[in-house]
Amino acid sequence: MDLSYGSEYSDFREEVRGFIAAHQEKSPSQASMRGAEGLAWQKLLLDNGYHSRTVPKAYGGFGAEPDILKSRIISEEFSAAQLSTGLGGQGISMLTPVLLEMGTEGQKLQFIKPTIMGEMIWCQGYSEPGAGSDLASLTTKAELDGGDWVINGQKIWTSTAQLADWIFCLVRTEPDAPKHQGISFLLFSMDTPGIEIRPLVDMTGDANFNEVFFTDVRVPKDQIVGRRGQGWQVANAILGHERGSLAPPDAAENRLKGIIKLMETETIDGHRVMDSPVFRDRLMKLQGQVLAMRCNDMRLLSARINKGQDARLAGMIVKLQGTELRHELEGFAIDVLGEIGLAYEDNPYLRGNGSWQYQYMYFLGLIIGGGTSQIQKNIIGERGLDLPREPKVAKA
Amino acid sequence: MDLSYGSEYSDFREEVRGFIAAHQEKSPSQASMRGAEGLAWQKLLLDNGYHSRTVPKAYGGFGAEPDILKSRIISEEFSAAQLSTGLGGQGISMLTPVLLEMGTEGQKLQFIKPTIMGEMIWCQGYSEPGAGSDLASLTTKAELDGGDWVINGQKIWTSTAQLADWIFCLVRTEPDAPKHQGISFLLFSMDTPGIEIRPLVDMTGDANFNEVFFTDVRVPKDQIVGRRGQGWQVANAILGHERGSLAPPDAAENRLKGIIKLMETETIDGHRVMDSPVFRDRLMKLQGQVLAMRCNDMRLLSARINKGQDARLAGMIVKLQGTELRHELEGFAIDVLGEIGLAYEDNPYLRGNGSWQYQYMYFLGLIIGGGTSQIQKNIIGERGLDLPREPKVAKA
Amino acid sequence: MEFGLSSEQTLLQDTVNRFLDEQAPLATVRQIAAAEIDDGAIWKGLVELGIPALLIPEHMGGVGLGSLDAAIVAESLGYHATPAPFLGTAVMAPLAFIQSGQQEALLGAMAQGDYRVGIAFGEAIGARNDAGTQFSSGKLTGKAIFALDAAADGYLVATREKHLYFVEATAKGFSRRLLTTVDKTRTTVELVFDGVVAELVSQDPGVFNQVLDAGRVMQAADTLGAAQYALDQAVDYAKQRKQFERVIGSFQAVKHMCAEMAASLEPCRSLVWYAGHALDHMPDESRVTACHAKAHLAEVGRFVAKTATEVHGGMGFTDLVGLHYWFKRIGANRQLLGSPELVREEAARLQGMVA
Amino acid sequence: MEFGLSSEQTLLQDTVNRFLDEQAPLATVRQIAAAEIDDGAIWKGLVELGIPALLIPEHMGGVGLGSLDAAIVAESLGYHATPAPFLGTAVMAPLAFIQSGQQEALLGAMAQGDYRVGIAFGEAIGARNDAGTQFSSGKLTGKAIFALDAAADGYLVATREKHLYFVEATAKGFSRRLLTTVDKTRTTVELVFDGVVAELVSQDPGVFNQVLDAGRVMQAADTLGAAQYALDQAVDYAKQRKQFERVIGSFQAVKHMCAEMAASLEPCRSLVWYAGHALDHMPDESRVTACHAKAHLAEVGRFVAKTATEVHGGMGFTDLVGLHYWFKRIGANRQLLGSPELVREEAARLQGMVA
Repeated sequence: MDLSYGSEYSDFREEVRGFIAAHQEKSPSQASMRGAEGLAWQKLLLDNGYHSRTVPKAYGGFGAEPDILKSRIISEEFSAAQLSTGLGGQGISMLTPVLLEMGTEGQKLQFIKPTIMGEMIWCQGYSEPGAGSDLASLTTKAELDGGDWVINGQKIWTSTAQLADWIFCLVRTEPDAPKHQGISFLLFSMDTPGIEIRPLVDMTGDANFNEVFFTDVRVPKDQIVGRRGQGWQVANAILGHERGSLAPPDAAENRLKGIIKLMETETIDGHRVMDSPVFRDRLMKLQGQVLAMRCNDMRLLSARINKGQDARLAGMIVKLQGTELRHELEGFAIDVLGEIGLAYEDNPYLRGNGSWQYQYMYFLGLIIGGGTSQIQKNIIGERGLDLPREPKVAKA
Repeated sequence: MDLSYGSEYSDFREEVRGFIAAHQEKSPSQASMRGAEGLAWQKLLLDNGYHSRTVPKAYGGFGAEPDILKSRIISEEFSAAQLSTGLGGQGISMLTPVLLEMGTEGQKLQFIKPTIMGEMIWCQGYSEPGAGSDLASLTTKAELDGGDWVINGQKIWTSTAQLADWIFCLVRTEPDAPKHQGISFLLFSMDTPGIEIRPLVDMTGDANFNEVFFTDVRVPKDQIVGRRGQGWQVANAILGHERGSLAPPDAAENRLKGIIKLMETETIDGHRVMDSPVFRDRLMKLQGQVLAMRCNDMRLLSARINKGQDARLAGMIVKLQGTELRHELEGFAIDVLGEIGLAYEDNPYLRGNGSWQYQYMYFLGLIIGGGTSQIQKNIIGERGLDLPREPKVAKA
Repeated sequence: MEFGLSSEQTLLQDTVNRFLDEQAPLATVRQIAAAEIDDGAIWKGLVELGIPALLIPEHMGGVGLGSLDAAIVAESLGYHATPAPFLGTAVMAPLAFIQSGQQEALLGAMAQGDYRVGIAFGEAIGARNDAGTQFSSGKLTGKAIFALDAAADGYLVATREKHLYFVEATAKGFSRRLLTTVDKTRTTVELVFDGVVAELVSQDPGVFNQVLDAGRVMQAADTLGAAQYALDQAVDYAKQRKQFERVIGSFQAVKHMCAEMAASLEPCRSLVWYAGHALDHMPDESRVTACHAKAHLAEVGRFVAKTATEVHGGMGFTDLVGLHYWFKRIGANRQLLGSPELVREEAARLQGMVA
Repeated sequence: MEFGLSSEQTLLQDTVNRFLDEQAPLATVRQIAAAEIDDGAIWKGLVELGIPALLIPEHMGGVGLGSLDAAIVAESLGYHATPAPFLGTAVMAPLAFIQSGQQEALLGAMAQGDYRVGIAFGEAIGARNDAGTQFSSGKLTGKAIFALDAAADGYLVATREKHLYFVEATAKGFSRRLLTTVDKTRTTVELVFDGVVAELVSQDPGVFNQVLDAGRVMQAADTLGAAQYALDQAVDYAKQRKQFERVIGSFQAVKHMCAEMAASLEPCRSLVWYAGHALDHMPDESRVTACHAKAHLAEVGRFVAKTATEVHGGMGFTDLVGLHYWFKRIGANRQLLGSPELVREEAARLQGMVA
C-alpha cells in the first residue's frame, strides 16, 4: 500500500504548479468556456500537455506517453487551484478516443484537432424513443443512394444538440442482419439539411437534452467510422468511456462537505441541525459510504497503473453505487433544509443556488441514463459474477 | 368507517367473557397442549364453539354459521385473558378446510373429528429438495400397484413429522401429464412401513423441520383427496390458508411493546436507550410501519365481512411486508441490546428468553418459507398489478 | 364493523375524481404550474362540489362531514396533482375557526369560494433560521416563511407559543412575496408582518395541535393519492413499453419494482383512513396517528416517487409524461408542516418516550 | 502509487487461506461450535504461520508487520468463520503492550501460542446496565461482560476512564463464566473481579483508543471476509440450483440480489484496506476511518448476510449448508466493540461535530 505518487512524480507536480502560478489568471469562468477567453485557455493547456495529453502531435495533442498518475496530478492541482481543466463534452471525451482507435488516418487528421481545440463541437446520436436499455434495437435507418447515406429517423437524449457542429450517430444500415450487426457509426454536420432539433425539457426545468429528427439527411458515404455493420462495437468502446466518469467521488465529497456546512449553519428553533443526533447519524452513514467509494476509486486508479491488480468488479459497480449515493446525498440535504429544501429558481431562501434540489433530480436522471440501475445490476451479475444471462424467450 | 363490532355482538362478547371467567383456570400451558390437560381444554373449546366453530357437528365441530367477527371476538378475548385458543397445527389449519371443501363424506367423517380433537396429528408432505419455489416440479412418485399407491421419493420442510400420526402429501401420479396436472393429494399414516424421518436442524439451533424419505410406501388407493391429477388445485387451496396467517400484526405489536420496554430498561453508560434520539427515531419508524399493517389488517377483516369491499391487493402484500417487518423489528431489538443482543441459549444475560435472536432468524426463515419474498413479488406484480408473467423460455 | 369507505364516501371520491379528470387534467396543471392561468377555475369547480364547506357544520351553512371525508378529497387532489387552496381554506382554517369559535363569519365566505385562508404554521413547528412572529398589543411582528397559498385573502398564523392569529392580506404593514419551490402545483409565500393588526383566534395549544394534526393527515392523504398515481402510471408504462422484444413489465426487475411500490403503498391507504377517522373519533390516538401518517407517507412517498420515475426510464425524467409534478408534490408534502424526523420525534414525545 | 496488497501481502493471505481451507474446513468449525473440540489445533497452526507474532516488532521476537497485514489475516479468518483468539491475542493485546511498554515479557509467549489474552473493553465503550470495573489500591473490582475469549490466560481490561489493566485468569478473586451467544465460532465471557490484583498497562486514553481502533478495523475485515464468503456461496448456489427448469441465477430477481450484494460489498474491501493502512500511517485520519470501517461493514454485512441466506432459499435457513455460522459471525461483529449507532456518534465527535 503506497498512497504517494512516488518521488519520480514530484518534478512533474512542481512543473504543473509552476504553470498554474504563471497562468492561473487566464483561467476562464465556466460560462465563457466556449468564448475567446476559453479557447485561448484551451490552447494554452494543449500546448503544455495539460489537455489531450496523450493525443499524438499530428492530431493536435501533446503526444505524451499515457501516464495515469500524471493525468491525476494535473486534475488534482487544477482542482486545488480551482482552475478550469479545459473543454469537455462528448466530442472530446467520447469521440476522440474512438477515432484514435478506429478512425481512418484521414478522419483523425480532419476531426481530432478542431475537436480538442474547441472549434468543432459534437453531439451524440445514440438512443431513440424505442431504443433505450435495448439500444441495439435502434431503427433510425441509413440507406445508400449513390455516394450518400440517406438518413431517416429520430434520436433522443442528445445533449448539446443546439450547440453542436457535428454529430456522431448510430444508424441501421443492414436491416436484415442480426440487430447487433446491422448498425453503422456515421459522422455528419448538424448543418446538413433535414435535421430538426427539439429541446427536451426535463424534471429540473432545464432542457438538458434534445430530440433530433432526421428526414432524408444526406451524408457522404465515407463519413463512417469502422466498417458497415460494425457500429455496435464502436459504440461499446465509447460506452466504456462514459460509464466510468459519471460519478467521481470527489464531487460526492464536496457535496458532503457542503451538507456539513449546511448542518452547522441551518437552525431549527435556534438549534443547529448538526445538534440533532438523528441527522448526525444519517450524515455519518453517508460519510462512511462516500469514504468507501473514495477508497474504491483509489483502488481503480491503482489498478490502471499496476498491471495485474484486479479491480474489474470494483469498476463495474461505480455507476450504480455512485449515482444512487449522490441522489441520496442530495435528498439528505433537502431533509436537512426542511421547507427551505423546497426552494427553487428565484426563491430568495435558495441554498447553494438551488443545487440541492437540482442535483437531487439530475442524479435520478443519471441513475436512469447511461444504463439504468437495472441494466447495471444485470452487468454486475453477468459479467462481474458470471451468472447466466436471461435465457432466450420462446417465440409466441 | 365503523370500528365497533356493533351492539349485536355485545351479547356474544359477554358470553365469551362468561366462559373465560368460569373456565380460565383450566387453560393449559403451551408445553402441555398435547397432554391430557390440553386435550381436555380442547374438548371444552369445541363443545362451546370456541374452536372449529363452523365445522359441522357431524364432523365434531360446533356447526355455527361462519361469522368472522365472532371468531375475532373469541381470539381477542382469549388473547386479552392470555388463554390458549386451543390446538393449531397443519391438520387443523390446513387439512381440515381442504377436507371440508374437497373430501369425500367418508374422509370427512373419518378424519376431521379426531384431527380437531387433537387425537390425530398431521404433517404436510409438500416441498422437496428439488421443488421449492417451483413446487409443481415435485418428483416424489406414486404408482398404482393393485389396490395401493406405492410411493418413493423425499419431502423436506416437514414440520412436526416426528409427532405426526398422518401425513397429507403431494405426489406425482401422472408423470406424462403437464407438471401441474400430474399431481395427486394423498393421505396416509406415518406408521406405514418405508417412511424415514430425519430432523433438519436450522439456523436457530432447533429442528423446526424434517426431511421425510419414502421407500416403497404402500397406501390404499382411496386415500386420495380430489381426483387423480387434481392435487395441485387442492394444494393451492391450502396455500391460501397458510399465507394469510404467517405474520399477524398483533404479534408485531406485542414485539414492538417489548422493544419499548427494553429501551426503557436497558442502559448504556447509565442512560436509557430510550433517551437516544437515534434509537427513538428508528423505533418511531417501525411503529409507523406496524400501525400501517394493523390498519391494513382491519381493512382485510372488514373486507371479509362486507362483500363488495375490495382488499385483494391489501391481502397479497401481507406475507411479504409482515415477515420483512418482523425480521426488521427483531433485528432492531438486537441493536437496542448491543452486545447483550448476542446472548443465546443458556446465557444469563438473555432477554426475553432469547426470543429476539431466535425470532430474528426464524423470521428470515419465514421470509423464505411459504413462498419467498421473490415469489411474493411475482404474485403481487402478476396477480395484483396485472403485469405479464415471465415469458416462456425457448428450448435450448 | 366496517373499515373502509361508506357508499357516500365512495360517491364523494368518484365525484371529485370525475371533476378533476375532466376539469383539471395534466394540461391544466401544466398551465397553472407555468403561471399561465391561476387555480381559480379549479377552485370554483371544487366550491361547487361543496369541498370547502365539507367540514363546516350544517348549522353554520356547511355540509358537516368529517375528517375522513376531507382526507378522501385530499387523496383525489394528490392523485391529480391538483392546484387548489384545499389544505388551508377547506381544512385547517375552518377547523381553527370552528374549534375556537372565532371568525365564524368568514366560514360562509370560505365555503362559497369567496375567501381563501393561507396557513403560516412553520414557525410553530420548527422555526428555520431567523423566521418567527411575535404578538403584542394587538399587532403581529416578524416573518413567516413557506406559508401556504400565495393567493390567500388572509392567513392563519401560529407563533412559537402555538397561539393562532388571523391576519388579512390587505392589512397595513402586511407584505408577502412568492417563494418559488419545486412544486408548482401549490404556492408558498414569505409573509412579513410590520406591526400588522391581527386577531387572536386561539391561545390554546390544543386547538393548534388539532388543526396541525388535520393538516398532516391531509398531506398524508395527498401523498397517498400522488404516490398511487405514480404507481399506476409506472404499471401502465411497464405494460406498454417494449425493450428486448418484451414489455418491460415482464422483466422481473421491473415487475418487482412495481410490486415493492404496491406492497409499501397499499397499507398506507388503510393508515390514512384510520388517521382520518381518528381525528374525529379517537382523541386518545389521533395525535400519534396523525404523526405516523405524515411521517410514514413521507418515507413511502419518497420511495414510490423515485421508483416510479425509474420504471419510466428516461421518459420519467422528462417533462413529457409530467410525472415530475407528482414527484415534486410528494417531495413538498414531505417537508411542509414538519419533516419526518421532526414529526417522529413528536410522536415519541406524545407517548411519553422523551425524557 | 499502489492502492492494494503487495505481493508479500497476497502471499500471506494465500498462505493463511490455504491453511484454513485445509485445516479449518466447515466440518471443523462445526465441531468447535458444538464444543466437541476446542480451537487449540487451529490456533497452533496459525501460530506456526507466525500470526500472533505479526504485529510484534522484530527486536521483540516478532515479525514486525503492520495493521494492514493483520487486517488481511482477519479477512481470511472471517472468510472461513475460523474460531481463533486472533483479535485479542494477535492484535489488541500486543498493540496495548507494545504501545504502553508494559507486559512485554508476555509478547514472546503470545507469539509462540503459549499465552492467550482476552479483551474486556465493553464497559469503556458503552457500559451496559450494571457492568463496569473500578481500580483502586492495585486491585480491580466489578464486572465485565461479553469479554472476548473464554480460554484466555489473562485479560486486558478497560475501565470507563479508558485505563487499561492486565489480569491473570489464575488470579485470586477472579472468576469467569461462558456467555453463550449466537456466534459459536468465538467465545465471550463474563468476568467478575472480586478485588483482583491487576497491573496497570496504561492510563493514557490514547493507547486505549489506538487498541480499540485496531480491534474495530479487524472486525470490519472479519465481516468483509465473512460477507464475501456468503456472497460467493450465494453466487455458487444460484449457478447450480434449478427451479422452473432454469438455474435460479438466470432469474433477474436472484441475479440482482447478488449484484446488489457485490455492489455494496466491493467498495468495503478498499475501505478496509485503507483503514488498515491508516492505523499505521495516517494518525490524523485513522480514528475516524476505523469508526467508518466498523460501522459501514456492520451495515453492509447485515444486508449481505440476510440476502445471501435468501438466495439459498430454504437451504440457507438450515444447518446443512452451514451459512448461518457466517450470518451469526457477522451479527456478532456488528455488536461487539461498539454497535454502529455508537461508533458513528464517535466518528462525529472525533470530527468536532458534537457540541
